[in-house]
Amino acid sequence: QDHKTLGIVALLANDALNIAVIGGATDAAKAAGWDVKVTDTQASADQANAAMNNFAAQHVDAIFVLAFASSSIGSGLAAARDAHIPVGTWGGEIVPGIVATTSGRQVGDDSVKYLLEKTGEKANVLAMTFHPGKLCIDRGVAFDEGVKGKAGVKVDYSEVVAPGQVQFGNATAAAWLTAHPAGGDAPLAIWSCWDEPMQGAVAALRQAGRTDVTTVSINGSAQALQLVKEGDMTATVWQPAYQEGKEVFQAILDSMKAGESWQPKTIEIPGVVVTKDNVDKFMAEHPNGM
Amino acid sequence: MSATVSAADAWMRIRGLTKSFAGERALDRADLDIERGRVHGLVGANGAGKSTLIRCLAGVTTPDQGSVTIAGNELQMGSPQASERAGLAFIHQELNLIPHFSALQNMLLGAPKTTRFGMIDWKRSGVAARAAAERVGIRFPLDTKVSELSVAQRWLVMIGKALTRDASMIAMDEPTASLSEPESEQLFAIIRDLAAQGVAILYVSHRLEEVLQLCDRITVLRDGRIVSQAERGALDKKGLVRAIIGHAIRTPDARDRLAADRSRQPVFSARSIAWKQAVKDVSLDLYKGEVLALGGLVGAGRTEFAHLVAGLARPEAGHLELDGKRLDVANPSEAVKAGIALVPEERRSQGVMLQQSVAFNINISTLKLLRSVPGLPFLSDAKSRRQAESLVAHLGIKTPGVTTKIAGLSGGNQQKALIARWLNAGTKLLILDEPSRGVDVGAREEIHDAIRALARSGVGILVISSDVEELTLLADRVLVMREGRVTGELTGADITEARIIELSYHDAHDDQGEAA
Amino acid sequence: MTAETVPAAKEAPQPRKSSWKRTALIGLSRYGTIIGLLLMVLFFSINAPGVFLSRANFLNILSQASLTAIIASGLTYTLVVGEFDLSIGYVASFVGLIVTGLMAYEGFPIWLSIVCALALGSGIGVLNGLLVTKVRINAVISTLGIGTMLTGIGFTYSAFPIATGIPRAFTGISLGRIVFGLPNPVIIMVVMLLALWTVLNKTDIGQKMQAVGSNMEAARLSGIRVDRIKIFAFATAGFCAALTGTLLSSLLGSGTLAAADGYLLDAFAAVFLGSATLREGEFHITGTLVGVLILAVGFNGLSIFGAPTHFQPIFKGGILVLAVGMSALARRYAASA
Amino acid sequence: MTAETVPAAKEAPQPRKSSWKRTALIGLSRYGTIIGLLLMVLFFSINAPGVFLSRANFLNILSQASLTAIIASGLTYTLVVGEFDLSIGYVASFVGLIVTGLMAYEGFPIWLSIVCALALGSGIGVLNGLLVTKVRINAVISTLGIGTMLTGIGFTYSAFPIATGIPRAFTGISLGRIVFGLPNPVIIMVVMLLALWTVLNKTDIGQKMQAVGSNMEAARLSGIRVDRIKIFAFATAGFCAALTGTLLSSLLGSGTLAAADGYLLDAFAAVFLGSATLREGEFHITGTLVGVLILAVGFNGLSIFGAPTHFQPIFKGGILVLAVGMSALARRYAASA
Ligand SMILES: Nc1ncnc2c1ncn2[C@@H]1O[C@H](COP(=O)(O)OP(=O)(O)OP(=O)(O)O)[C@@H](O)[C@H]1O
Ligand SMILES: Nc1ncnc2c1ncn2[C@@H]1O[C@H](COP(=O)(O)OP(=O)(O)OP(=O)(O)O)[C@@H](O)[C@H]1O
Ligand SMILES: [Mg+2]
Ligand SMILES: [Mg+2]
Repeated sequence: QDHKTLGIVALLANDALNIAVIGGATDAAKAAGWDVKVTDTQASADQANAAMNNFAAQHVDAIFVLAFASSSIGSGLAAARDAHIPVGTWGGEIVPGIVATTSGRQVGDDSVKYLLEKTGEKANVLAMTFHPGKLCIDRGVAFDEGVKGKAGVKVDYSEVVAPGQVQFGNATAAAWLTAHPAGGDAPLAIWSCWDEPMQGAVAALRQAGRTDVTTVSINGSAQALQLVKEGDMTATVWQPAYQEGKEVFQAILDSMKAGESWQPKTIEIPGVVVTKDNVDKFMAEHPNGM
Repeated sequence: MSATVSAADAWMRIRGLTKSFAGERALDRADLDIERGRVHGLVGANGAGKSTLIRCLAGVTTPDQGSVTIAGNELQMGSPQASERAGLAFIHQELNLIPHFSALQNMLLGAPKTTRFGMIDWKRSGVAARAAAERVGIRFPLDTKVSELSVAQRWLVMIGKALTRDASMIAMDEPTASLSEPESEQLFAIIRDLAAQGVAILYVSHRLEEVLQLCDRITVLRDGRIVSQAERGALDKKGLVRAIIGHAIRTPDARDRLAADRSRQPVFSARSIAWKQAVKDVSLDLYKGEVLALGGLVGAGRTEFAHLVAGLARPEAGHLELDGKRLDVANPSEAVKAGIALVPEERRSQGVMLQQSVAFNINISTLKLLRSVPGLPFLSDAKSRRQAESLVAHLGIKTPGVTTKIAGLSGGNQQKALIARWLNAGTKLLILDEPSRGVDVGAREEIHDAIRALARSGVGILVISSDVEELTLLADRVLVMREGRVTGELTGADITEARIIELSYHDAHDDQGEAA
Repeated sequence: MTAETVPAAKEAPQPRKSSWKRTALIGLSRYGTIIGLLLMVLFFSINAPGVFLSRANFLNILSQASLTAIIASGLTYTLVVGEFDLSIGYVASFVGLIVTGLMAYEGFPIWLSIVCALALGSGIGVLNGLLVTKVRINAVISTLGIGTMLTGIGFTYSAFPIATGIPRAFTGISLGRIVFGLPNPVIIMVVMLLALWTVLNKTDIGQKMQAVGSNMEAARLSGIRVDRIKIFAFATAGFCAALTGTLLSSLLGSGTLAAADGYLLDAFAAVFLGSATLREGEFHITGTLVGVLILAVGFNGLSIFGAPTHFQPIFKGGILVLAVGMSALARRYAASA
Repeated sequence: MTAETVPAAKEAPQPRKSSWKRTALIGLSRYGTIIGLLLMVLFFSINAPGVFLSRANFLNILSQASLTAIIASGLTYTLVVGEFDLSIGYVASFVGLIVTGLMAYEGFPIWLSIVCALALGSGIGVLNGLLVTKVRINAVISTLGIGTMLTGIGFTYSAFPIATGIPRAFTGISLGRIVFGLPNPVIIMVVMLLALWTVLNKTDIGQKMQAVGSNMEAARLSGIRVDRIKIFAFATAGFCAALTGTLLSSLLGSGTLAAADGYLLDAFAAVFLGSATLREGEFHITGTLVGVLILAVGFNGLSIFGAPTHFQPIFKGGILVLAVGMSALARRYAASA
């Protein structure tokens, strides 16, 4: 076969952000005349390693892994290295065998910065974190650093349960809102590592008829944009996932050209904080969130 | 088959009914006529096809071939609803009640009267059920949960259920297997009464005496075929047995009973055993070589006593001795280790492991003997097979092979396999609770032979049976229990049906027919 | 058939030695889960009186509980007939997606979309039922298989969440408070549970379901069409899952892939918690409701307390084991007392 | 009127009418899943000969199957004794985290960490067993409860992945190929499955397990200590889960929260697929292995084909229903043939 093949290992193939990354990488690869194969791992690291091994066994020409920590794909990386297949990751970190990656820190930093702008340095915040996922770990670290040393900011952490993240966000926020009635001494805010738990939280706000809470999450999914547009949600930090997918593939191509001289690189594309002010313009520019 | 005694225009005409299971004919071109107002007996060895015939009529088994017409109308096969609509009611062989439903709910199951919106009209539907309960002699409140009833009481509920159906035919598959004398008598009265009112009765039983006594006509099935039909009085018991199993059996009319040698130490003794309301101050001694039987009405506490001995429950008072040594068993495992084994009353639920092979069922209590190397837990297939085969041969268990699933064996042969389980297990005391329930005459005789042989070989044997005839045939000595107490002991020539029944009612004249 | 219950069968009932202790133990075994629920409510009320013990919060808890209660009650039906449904979470997610798609892509009016959604859910339930009864595939396999397939089909239908083009009034369904100022989902839950309870306990088909579940062979011999009854139970489970999925979409204002997958485990936990209530080891609607409330109150109370995040699962697991364990132990001691 | 007796009809048993069709149907019902597996292999081999049909890819499939096969075999044990274990996935995740923690934080040598990990898993299994047999909590509740608690405890232990401070040699365990050039996990799987198969089929305790599973009451009366046998089965399930968790951590090169949670559903699917193999409705190690291989071959083949992602769940669900449905239908027709 004269076609080259890119193997993509998706964290969750039905997640909007994954879809955008896959879309970016796929479009770039197609443009370069490559074939693309996608494997869904249903967020299982074991499946991710299996998928990488499968790709290695098929001698694909490059592998692109989404949202798994580089420390979680040890055997997959080893198999790729043995087969001399370059690996790019999205939201991983640079370890031997990886030619390019993106960072999840940037959007995390943006989100917490914006949140504190809205509430000021004195606030009660509900933070919904998620540690099994690499992306969320990075964003969570960004959040922690953003609020560190701010004595006025009191954070209640809540670890999201998935599957069931939407429900979880709903139930958690509902209870937290009860414990934090409107008209308290400090502004209230909810931060979520990604949009889905926030969707549940926003529903809880609506159920309780509350409008006094700043809500900020990350991803910029279609629902989140819609919620921002309708004024139910304060902001979502759009991650330029499509662009990231494209650029990681480009980096892989470059690395193949460069050969031995290639320096692994971390791609950082700033996100966009989408609020009511810029949502219409943003949605016009990015239909489907891409 | 040549023309039978029936008229051509019989009420129900069964023609050419054939059913195979996994290629094996269970019912082979059976023709049978049934008249209203008559009691039709259906007999045959285990596996002869009696229940299959009844299940075909009930629509729960679909025959491969054959037809049934009722008063000229063809009955739709394989539909329980069609059978019910045709006025057929059934008492099936296995207890089929919903344990956590009340007796009333069970009696109405499948045909409750409903009001609008499908709501159940308990009041209205209760009337018929209460009348039926009255008739069967149910004395307990109908809102009692079935799980709280004794086995005999459950059968009364089953019978009552069939009676609530306003049926033109009732088929009864071994209804008396779990009943004792008084309940059976009451059932016979009901049957005669129903027949007098024009209901047809199809009656299946292994208790040939009652079949001869009750039925207007007897049909004998063998290997799925109808081999003989006779009107009342045309057959005696010997003839019936011959028709069922193809040859006569030895009748142990003048058999010697072993007199216990009371000078020697008993193999097993119970001293003033008591437990809850069920067992009160029971003491007994069992001597080497004898078959000791416990008689009495259903619910007399015999099964409970057996459970106490076998470690399923702990006596609240009294103690047990085995070979003169005091025994305290906390669970069945300890009892088995000490040498006490129980062949339980409920063969299906407590005895056989149905999906497993004959060999598995036989070997399960003697796994230690079957190891390849003593001390290591690995089993030798050869040893397992050899032990199973030798026991199968020893007890004359009829099976295609020891690897056959035990579910494929007849009840009698399953029962023999359960006895075989204990033959190599170092058993000192073997308790057999209702060893021939649901077992045909031929197999019963073989089981009795096996039990006697075991007793003579030195194993202490304690038999519990509600079948008075069986007690007289098998026992060297009979203890009769009533309401948890031993009310009398019979030995030698005293062991007669009359004496046993008399003792069963001992000082209980005012509440005969009590079910519990 | 354990000895725990007094054999009412005896003709002349001997006065049963009923000690105070035994009565207490029986009570504990029957009402253990309910007592656990009340203790939890009491504990949180004492320790967070202003916040936990308020009308608003109680409505809040009920709202949270309502979706789980509906889906869990459907699951209860399948367990009553002795089967199993692992597809409910996937069905809810799938239907929740489709119902928004019907509005957003097909332009169906709200009522028609909901009718289609509920019909779809019931249809999937019927399919499950047919696979289990007619093809005789073990329920674990068939419902897991169908559920897994639905995930893929949902993805094919719309890889992207459906958020635009959904009428505002659809969202209003779950946000409104039409009756007595109670949130609509609570009203819907009450109506559904009453209906399911009545069917199960007061109608012919309910009796038949219970009969099928406790002794299928006996039920068959009593002329009950076992297969139909089971299919009915699966269809009900599908219907309930579809209702939960629809309400969830309404609550979120969008159709999201996999949004309701998490209901599966919660529903199972609730139903089995409930089966330790009142009657041993039987599944029933009342018990399921108690189970759902235990989980909802626990979650709510702990969140209000701001308990450390890892505490939620520890508590949730603990309450399952403790509430049922307490009942079970009490039952054992009552039997031997 | 005299009795009219027909002479004994069959002295010599009639030769069994075994038609060709019947034999085929029985074969299909027994070997349906295996046939399904072979057809899949055939299909992929024909359509992707170079890639699918290679030693490397077969080893690859076996490697991937090995972890699921181990945990599913443990689950098989609990199903053989008539119980259930919903905690296995959580146990594997938890133990996988702890084993890396022991090396990274406590500085334990590799062998000791693994011994502790396996002991921990078995201990959790024993706890499950005790709750089920002694406290008599329904296995669904107790194992779900314990599993949920483990999630929280794991989070407390380390919310972040444990990736640094793990000896390179630990990763080598699952990456190495010590015997015959086969990946170590494959060797470990073969050894484990052989051991579990032997215990189940060739030893005292295995026979007792089967007895307990087929008729608990009868087993008790045969002198078997039912509780101990069940606890043993749960302990084995815990051990296998711990082994899978440990191997997973070695494969990943890190300890990650919830990494092995997904094994639960896969293991269930595999075990129930397997129970339709050879013997009807019985759980056994051979069947489980077939089930695991079906899932692994399917996953591998589809990804080689580059089937669209949504196709993977549709295929997976479809194969479950089809493989088992085919066996079930064949069984029905064979019975009535
Ligand atoms: N569902 C079934 N599947 C396979 N074989 C069956 C089934 N039901 C009955 N058989 C077989 O059909 C034959 C006839 O059985 P049936 O139950 O009719 O005998 P029976 O005369 O009622 O015996 P018994 O006196 O023991 O009740 C037996 O060989 C039995 O094993
Ligand atoms: N767990 C129990 N607790 C209290 N009483 C019980 C219990 N089980 C049974 N009984 C009662 O003990 C009495 C004896 O019943 P049992 O079944 O032992 O009699 P049996 O003589 O063995 O009769 P069968 O011939 O039916 O075996 C019955 O009245 C029964 O209701
Ligand atoms: Mg019969
Ligand atoms: Mg008895």
